[in-house]
Amino acid sequence: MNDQLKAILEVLIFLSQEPLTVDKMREVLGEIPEDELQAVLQALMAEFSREEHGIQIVRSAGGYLFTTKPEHDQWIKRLLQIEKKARLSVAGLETLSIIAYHQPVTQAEVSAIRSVDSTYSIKSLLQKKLIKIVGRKKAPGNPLVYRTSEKFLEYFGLNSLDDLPREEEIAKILEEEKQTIS
Amino acid sequence: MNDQLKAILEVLIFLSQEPLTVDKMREVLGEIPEDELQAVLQALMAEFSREEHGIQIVRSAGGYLFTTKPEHDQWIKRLLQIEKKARLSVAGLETLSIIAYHQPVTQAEVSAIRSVDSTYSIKSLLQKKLIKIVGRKKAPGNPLVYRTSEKFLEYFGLNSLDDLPREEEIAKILEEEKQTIS
Amino acid sequence: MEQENQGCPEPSEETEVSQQAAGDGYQVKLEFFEGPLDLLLFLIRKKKIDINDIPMAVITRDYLDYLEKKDQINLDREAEFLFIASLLIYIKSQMLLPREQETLAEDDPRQMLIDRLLEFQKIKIASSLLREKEEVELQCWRRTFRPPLEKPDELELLQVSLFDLAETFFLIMKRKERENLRIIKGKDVSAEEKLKEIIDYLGKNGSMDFLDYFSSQDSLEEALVSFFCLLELIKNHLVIATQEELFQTIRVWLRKDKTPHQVHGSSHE
Repeated sequence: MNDQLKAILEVLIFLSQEPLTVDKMREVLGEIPEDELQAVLQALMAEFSREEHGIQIVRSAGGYLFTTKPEHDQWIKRLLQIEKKARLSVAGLETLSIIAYHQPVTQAEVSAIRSVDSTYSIKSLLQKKLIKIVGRKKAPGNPLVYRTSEKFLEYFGLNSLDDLPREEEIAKILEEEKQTIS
Repeated sequence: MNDQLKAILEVLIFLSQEPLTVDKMREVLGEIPEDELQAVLQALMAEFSREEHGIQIVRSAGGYLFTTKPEHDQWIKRLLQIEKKARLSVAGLETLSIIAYHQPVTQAEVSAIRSVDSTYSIKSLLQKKLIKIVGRKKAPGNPLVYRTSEKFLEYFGLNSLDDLPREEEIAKILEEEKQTIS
Repeated sequence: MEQENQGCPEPSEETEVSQQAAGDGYQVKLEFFEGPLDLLLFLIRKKKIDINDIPMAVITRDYLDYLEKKDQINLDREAEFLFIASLLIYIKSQMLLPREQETLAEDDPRQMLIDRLLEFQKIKIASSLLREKEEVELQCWRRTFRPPLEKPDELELLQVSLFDLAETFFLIMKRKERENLRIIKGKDVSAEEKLKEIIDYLGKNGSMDFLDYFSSQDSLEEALVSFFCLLELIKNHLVIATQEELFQTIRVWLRKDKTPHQVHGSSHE
């Protein structure tokens, strides 16, 4: 068996976002006898179908692709769940940045700045405990007022809110944008 | 050897968006004896280090990660039709080295060591996420303080800051250079 | 082992050569002095001088000679080169002053300069060691995508840093400012024209910095259309776009194996 070819095919399938077709393999590797290519692909699939592997190579849409084996789904779900807890969506990040810099602030104020209704983002930040409710504003409807939490400081490694980069500091960093090519 | 655990770890490392730490594995899998986990991880790394595999598991930024082996780089570039990957500029790399060895450090301190204004380099490294803001220094003007990030470790294939080239290593090269000159 | 190689053609020599040239790129650039300490170290090395015992008169003269020639220094850094020049002259004058006693080692007016040079030299070496690591790492590719999963929406979540937080806020405020000032333009932008424009540009230039392109658009509408066109191109596998993280530049390449007329073809191959 041609070990080097096997290793290279493994790499190509690993990095290809869409199922890798035999034509594409040929294009990358140059001419290879059909039967040799097929034999190596079979060997590669056989190798990963062994029980000690959690990932496998499957044929899909006319090509080859790495997927996970279905029997490990429960662990995959747990991993994704844990990753999700540590991450923010773009909307969440926008909302959080406004609360951080404008606190104390109401949902309506955040929505006005983002030009997008932010109820859902605020709810999700509350669940992640990155923000907290600190009371109500003396205004029509007495809306709830939000502030960032202790956990927010922890998440971003800050000692206090005074450590937040100031607007003019960020502006200075960002505005020199197209000046030099480093 | 615990084949099932091996398969599950393979899946988790394969799926994780960043190097998967042992802590996170534990969080997903529940309690597993430390030595068992380590043994399986070792076996998994050994398996993929064999020549017939084109992908490998490396230790990076305190976790485990699948990458391709360097010897297959040429084929990957052909697959993705990419000429070459961008490298850091000389100024960027110099600035990054200073931050790596002197962290936590301010922009003014970096500029002093280089004798060159380093605002632009720092900005560019921030945007590449190779460094991060970690607070302020208690000094006039309360300047922002920088550190290297997790991504810095990943970018250079380091497991932790302890893997940075050591002082002695640098001193040895200095000594060699001296001898070639005189 | 050698026989086993047969199935895999070796890369052409051309690839090898171009890779090597790329690898040497940064060393060539070192001949051009980024900053004053680069120049000083170069002069010290050239004269084979001991860094701990710099003959100030010689070095100062050489340094000033280079400044006059200027063709090898980074002119953006002229002020910084001049600053070190004045420091050299100052040290030289200090050393010429008559002293009551023999100079003690710690009183050496050169000490500050020596310390700086030694520190800088260390950084240079550390940089070159990191460069070697970078070289290897750039050849190790990782997957930036996941295999098809049940709930793909979870992929959009980001890991964010303090800088992202501040930058996001700043960008929202900018956007706000612009919204207030926006002039509504009559120009209609068609997606078709925009698609063609992007593909033509890529055909000519190979790749593009999408954020630059995006911000060079005349109106918000036009910018948005160009963004949707990019999404369309990615969806149809006509271009490769890479963005390491949010807010970083999106780099776009044309896939050489596809042709533009496939744009409106079905996305299921």
